[in-house]
Amino acid sequence: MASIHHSADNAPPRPLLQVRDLEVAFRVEHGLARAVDGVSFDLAAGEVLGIVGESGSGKSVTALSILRLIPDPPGKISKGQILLDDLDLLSLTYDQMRQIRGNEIAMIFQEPMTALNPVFSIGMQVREAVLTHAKISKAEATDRAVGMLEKVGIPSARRRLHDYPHQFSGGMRQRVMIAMALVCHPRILIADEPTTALDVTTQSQILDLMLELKHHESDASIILITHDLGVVAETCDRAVVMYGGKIQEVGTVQQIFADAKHPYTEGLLASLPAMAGPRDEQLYTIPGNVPSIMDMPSGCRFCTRCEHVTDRCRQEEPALHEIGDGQFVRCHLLEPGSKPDSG
Amino acid sequence: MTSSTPKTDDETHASDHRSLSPLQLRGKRFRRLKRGYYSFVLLVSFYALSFFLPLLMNHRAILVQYNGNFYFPAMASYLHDTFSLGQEKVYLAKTFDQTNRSGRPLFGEANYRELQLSFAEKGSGDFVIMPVIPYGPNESFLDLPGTPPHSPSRIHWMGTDDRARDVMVRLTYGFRISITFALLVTVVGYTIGIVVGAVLGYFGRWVDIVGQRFVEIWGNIPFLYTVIILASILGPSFGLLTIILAGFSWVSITYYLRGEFYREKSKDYVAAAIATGEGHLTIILRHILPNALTPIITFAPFAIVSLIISLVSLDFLGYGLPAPTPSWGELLKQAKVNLRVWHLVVFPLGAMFVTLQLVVFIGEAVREAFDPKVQSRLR
Amino acid sequence: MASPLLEVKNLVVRYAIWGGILRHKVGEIRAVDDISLTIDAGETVGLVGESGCGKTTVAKAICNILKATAPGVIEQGEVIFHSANGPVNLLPLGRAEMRAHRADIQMIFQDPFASLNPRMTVREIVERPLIVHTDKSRKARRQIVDSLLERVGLQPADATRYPHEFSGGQRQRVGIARALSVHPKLIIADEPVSALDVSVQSQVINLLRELQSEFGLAYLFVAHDLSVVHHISDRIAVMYLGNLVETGDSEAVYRHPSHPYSQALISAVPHPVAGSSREDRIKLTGEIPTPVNKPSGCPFRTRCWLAREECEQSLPPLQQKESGQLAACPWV
Amino acid sequence: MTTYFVRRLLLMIPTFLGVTMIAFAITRVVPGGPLEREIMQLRLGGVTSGESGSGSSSVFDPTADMSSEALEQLRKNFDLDKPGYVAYFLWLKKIAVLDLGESYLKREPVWNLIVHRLPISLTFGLSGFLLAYLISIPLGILKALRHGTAFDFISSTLVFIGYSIPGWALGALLLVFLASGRFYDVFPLGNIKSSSYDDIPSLAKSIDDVDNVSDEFGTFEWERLSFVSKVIDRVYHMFLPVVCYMMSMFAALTILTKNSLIDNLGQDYVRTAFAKGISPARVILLHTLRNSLIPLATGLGHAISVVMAGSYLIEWVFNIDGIGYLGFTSIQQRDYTVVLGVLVVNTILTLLGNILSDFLYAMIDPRIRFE
Repeated sequence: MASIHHSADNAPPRPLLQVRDLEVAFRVEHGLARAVDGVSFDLAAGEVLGIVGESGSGKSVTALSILRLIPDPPGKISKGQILLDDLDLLSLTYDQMRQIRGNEIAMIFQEPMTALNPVFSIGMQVREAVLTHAKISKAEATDRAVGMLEKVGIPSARRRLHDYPHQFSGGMRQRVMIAMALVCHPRILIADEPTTALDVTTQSQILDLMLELKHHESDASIILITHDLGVVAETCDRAVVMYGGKIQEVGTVQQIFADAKHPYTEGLLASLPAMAGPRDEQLYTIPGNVPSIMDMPSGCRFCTRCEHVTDRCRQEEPALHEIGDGQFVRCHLLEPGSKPDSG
Repeated sequence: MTSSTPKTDDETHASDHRSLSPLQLRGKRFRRLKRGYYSFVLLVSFYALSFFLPLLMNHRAILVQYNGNFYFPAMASYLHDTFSLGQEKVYLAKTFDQTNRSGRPLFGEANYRELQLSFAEKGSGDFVIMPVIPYGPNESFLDLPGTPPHSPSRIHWMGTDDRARDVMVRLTYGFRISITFALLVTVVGYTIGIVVGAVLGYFGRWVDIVGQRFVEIWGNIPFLYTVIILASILGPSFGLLTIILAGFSWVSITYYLRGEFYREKSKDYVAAAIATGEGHLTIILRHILPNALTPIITFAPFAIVSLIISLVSLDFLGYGLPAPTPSWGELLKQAKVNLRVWHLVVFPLGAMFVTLQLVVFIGEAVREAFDPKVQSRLR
Repeated sequence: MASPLLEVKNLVVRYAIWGGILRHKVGEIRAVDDISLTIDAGETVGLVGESGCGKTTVAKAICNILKATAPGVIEQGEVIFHSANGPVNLLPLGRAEMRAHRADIQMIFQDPFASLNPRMTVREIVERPLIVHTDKSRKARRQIVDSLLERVGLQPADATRYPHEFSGGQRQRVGIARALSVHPKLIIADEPVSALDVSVQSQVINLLRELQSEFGLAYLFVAHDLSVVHHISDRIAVMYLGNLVETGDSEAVYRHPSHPYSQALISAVPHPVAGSSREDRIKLTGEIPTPVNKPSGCPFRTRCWLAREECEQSLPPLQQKESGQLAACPWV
Repeated sequence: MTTYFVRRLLLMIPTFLGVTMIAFAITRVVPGGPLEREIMQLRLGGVTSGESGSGSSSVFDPTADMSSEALEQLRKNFDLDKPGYVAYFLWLKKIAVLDLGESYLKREPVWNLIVHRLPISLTFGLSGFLLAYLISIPLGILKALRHGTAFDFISSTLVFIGYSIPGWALGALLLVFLASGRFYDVFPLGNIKSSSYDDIPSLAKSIDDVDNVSDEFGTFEWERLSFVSKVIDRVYHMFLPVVCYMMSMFAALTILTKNSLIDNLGQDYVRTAFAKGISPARVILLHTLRNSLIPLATGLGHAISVVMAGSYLIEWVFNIDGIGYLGFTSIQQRDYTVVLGVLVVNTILTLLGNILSDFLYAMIDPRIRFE
């Protein structure tokens, strides 16, 4: 298995987080659904990594697996390694894992309304995150919570400690979530569709906030899970494109958005109504629908919708291989020696 | 559409190609829940079988051959009593020239058990085929030794009650009555509840505000008081009890249905129906109602349980079905007078327990089939 | 210029807020505040805004389903539909009178899960409008449904299936087939693609455009995604907190937004191109106020970098701007 | 929130009026009421004093041979000479000053009858309710956490039994086996305390001897028992009925707890809590349980109405002279002032219970509190 390293030029000696051959299966009534199938990627310190994909691509499951938050049953991490420095998170005891959660790696979620407990004040919820990992007094924890809430832009934070989640707007709730995640200064922040439930202008504010905090505060790494290619393009350093539980393409944002190689990535980008492009043209479309996780095609996962499909694609699963400069693609047509059709 | 966590609900991944409606899918899931499904099969079979009770447990013979003629006394009285069919209600003793032991002609209805014995003694080729258990539900065995209630014995497996009637036979007949009663009340009560709930939930606004007040008033009238008062005045009868209980049981359904209608009404498929120009009645009946029935269906088995309990309770208090109707509660009422007669408590309660247990199993399975609680453990 | 098909004139929609011991009216929300729009036959008008700005309310008011779905709503103004028999104001029409125009104005909804009745087969869903508005035979309806399904990219065999057996994109196609079944002149599409996967979005957008030229449809395309709206619309109207802040030709509004809010909104859209950065974005401060505590005067003034004292006084009227569009801000 | 509760309190009024109006109407229109009873008594009095009466006709019309003046006087006594609504308002006026009238049979103010019995009913009912909560909530939590395990399966058997045996029926069964003497004689057949020295349990006898608890005439005086003995005696008498009250709520409450907890365990905020690194115990007992308590708290407010509605059967089985028993016997005897009095008290308690439910709901769920 080829390991996927960070772009060669500025690669730090050792990535902060290495995901190796991760496999997550869910037991459903008709069998086993492999939601994530052999996913490997690295995250460097200080990097913002985007994991992008459509529904059912396995991007959220990948994110949850890193913190071992896959509900079991019905799900199970069946294979793989998740290395934080040298520590394999999957081999930790439960109590050791708890020390990682929220402390080393924190997570924020898509829907800030349901992700916050409706019956506890936000002050209690942020403070709880502090007290779980730091041996300090309640008063100190409260001070830290206030400090963090101020940093994420909650006006008159101390006064609002006793307010409940429903008293905040969507954007403010997501700020509270971010404060709660960052209050222990984690090294990695996993953001699972953090702006999907928010309006465009609010999304912009939240993304700015995340980048700003990363930059000035803890210089943590961020894994940003999203389906919005635009968000990836302007916030991430590198991106992982997932489809059908597998990584299809990995590269820097420059590589992915200026020089995408995988037919799926290409198609996805082409099907967006272009900002600059002419209005009256037909949009490019990827034919067909996203296959259900229960009936993934054999061979290449994308073969049912790919324009360049060959018999080999239908039978044989292509491997993820480097096509140069840290860009990896899972496609037979781009393998060394095979001649790609003109796209 | 953004969460990539796979849905574990099989409704989204129906793997077989035959299209199943949501209800059919749930039916399929119900059949997979063995305990509930077999309880359902068992209960339905018992209930179906109970309509043949007059041929299984009766003091009247199934078939009598006498002087070359065939008689069907059990069938005749069953048809006559239940469906008003046929002419003969009972065959008199003189039809078979039955005499008592001293040889005098017997008056009144024929005694088929005796007749069977005397035919056998005579050996004339006439015969009597008795039901498996040759006792009637309202038949008093006054010739048994001792005073009633008699303890369980080899002849009367569950003993007799205070009028020397066979407990087992009365319990079995009581089963049919209890289930029939509960089903009838459920159907009537549900119909009222669905109509009221649908109207309140669909039209909302002042209809709802005013309607809810009335429902609340109705719901706060203590049902037992009313039942007892009305039953003692109008004279207890199966029909009256059904109407009264149905009149009270609809209230809780109304709340469920009102809530469902409120929720469903706000969904876009209803907006689509309105935008199509559908009428109120079509929207209520065709569009919303099929989607609003889930909580009611899951609730139904438990409603039946509570109705059977209500009937037993009323009989126990003495305000239930009119007197010689075989009833579980009536046996318990007898036991209350003398608690040492254990078989009048244990067997009726056992019958009720087994029946309700089956219904509860069905209810749990229905609930599970309609709302599978995927218990996922997060740690 | 083409003839107007639908004119919305000074539409106001208010929701009453009930409260107090006696549940009397203690206030009201102006969900839609004096909005005027024209949709010509065969054209697409895009209505853009963020959640809670009242764009869906406008869509539902035009279809005259607001009163039937939301309690305590008060509508003012006119929604004039130019039917074959001349113009008619739809707003005051009752259920029965409205039915005559329902076939001409159909709706497509945002959530493909909630907008199809889960207990009906696709055939039943698509043929309901035919049953209500035509007296076609069962067989004729069957043929229409089959051909419609094929037209929107489904199989006739799908007619016997239930919505839960389809993916989001396929469901949205069913919704489109339903809207098309009675040959409408105008389709109100309320966020028709925002719940769909990226790779399916473009399929549906293309389908909507094809159908438009094929059947001469006019669309009111309600969405929050500016790039999609720009792509499909001839003209765009931008809403903020119940007010129309800018309206004009799609290109003009998109390329040269006049109103500060339009500028911010367009600036906030992330571009899926290499090298796009967040640096030169307009950074708005503060949150969108809720309609309950809507600011006086210009609703955008609390977040506007051009705001001055006059903005508190009154709502600026729509004014003609250089690039051709109308914008409700005197300072640009 | 205050306005909300004021509103709720005001809404009690129409409901209360509606309920009492219907009940009042029933007592007026049905035959066999107090008037007939009074007349029968007068007539019976006549018969015993030797006058000849034409008995046969009286069965159908007890008023047949009454003088019209006497009849009129009687009707006046019961306000039957006035139109229904006038009589209702007269009755309502008295209710407003807590005058519930006088029992026809017991010749005692209804208020006294109720005040005397209400504490008895509430003691039994609420202890049963408390016990049910103490058992069902932990059991429900355990079942939710061990969903699908052997423990869940086995404890479900208990729940199923609880569903299919009503409390009073269990009472009858327990009495047969544990109190009737046919099998065992461990518990008393009824009442709430011993009425003679022989009745009290042997444990209490070992503490107090007969001389200490009798007055100078040798009559047993319960009050003279030592505190410990009193407690033992109370427990001894209350045990079986309280178990029955408990059982009548046990199944539904356990399943409610379990389902509600499972529902909440699947919520997003649980995932957030785990992502923070909080211990599972804290997530479940603090985060999830607080949310799961919402339906349970609602049930707590309805406790009173549950106790009231279920009480007559259990009270009847165990011969407890509580308010349910009073109501039941009054209906049997057509003692309508008592029936209406019990109804008034029940309705008010039920409606207050509903408001208490709302209040508890609001206490637990801040979303309601700030509405």
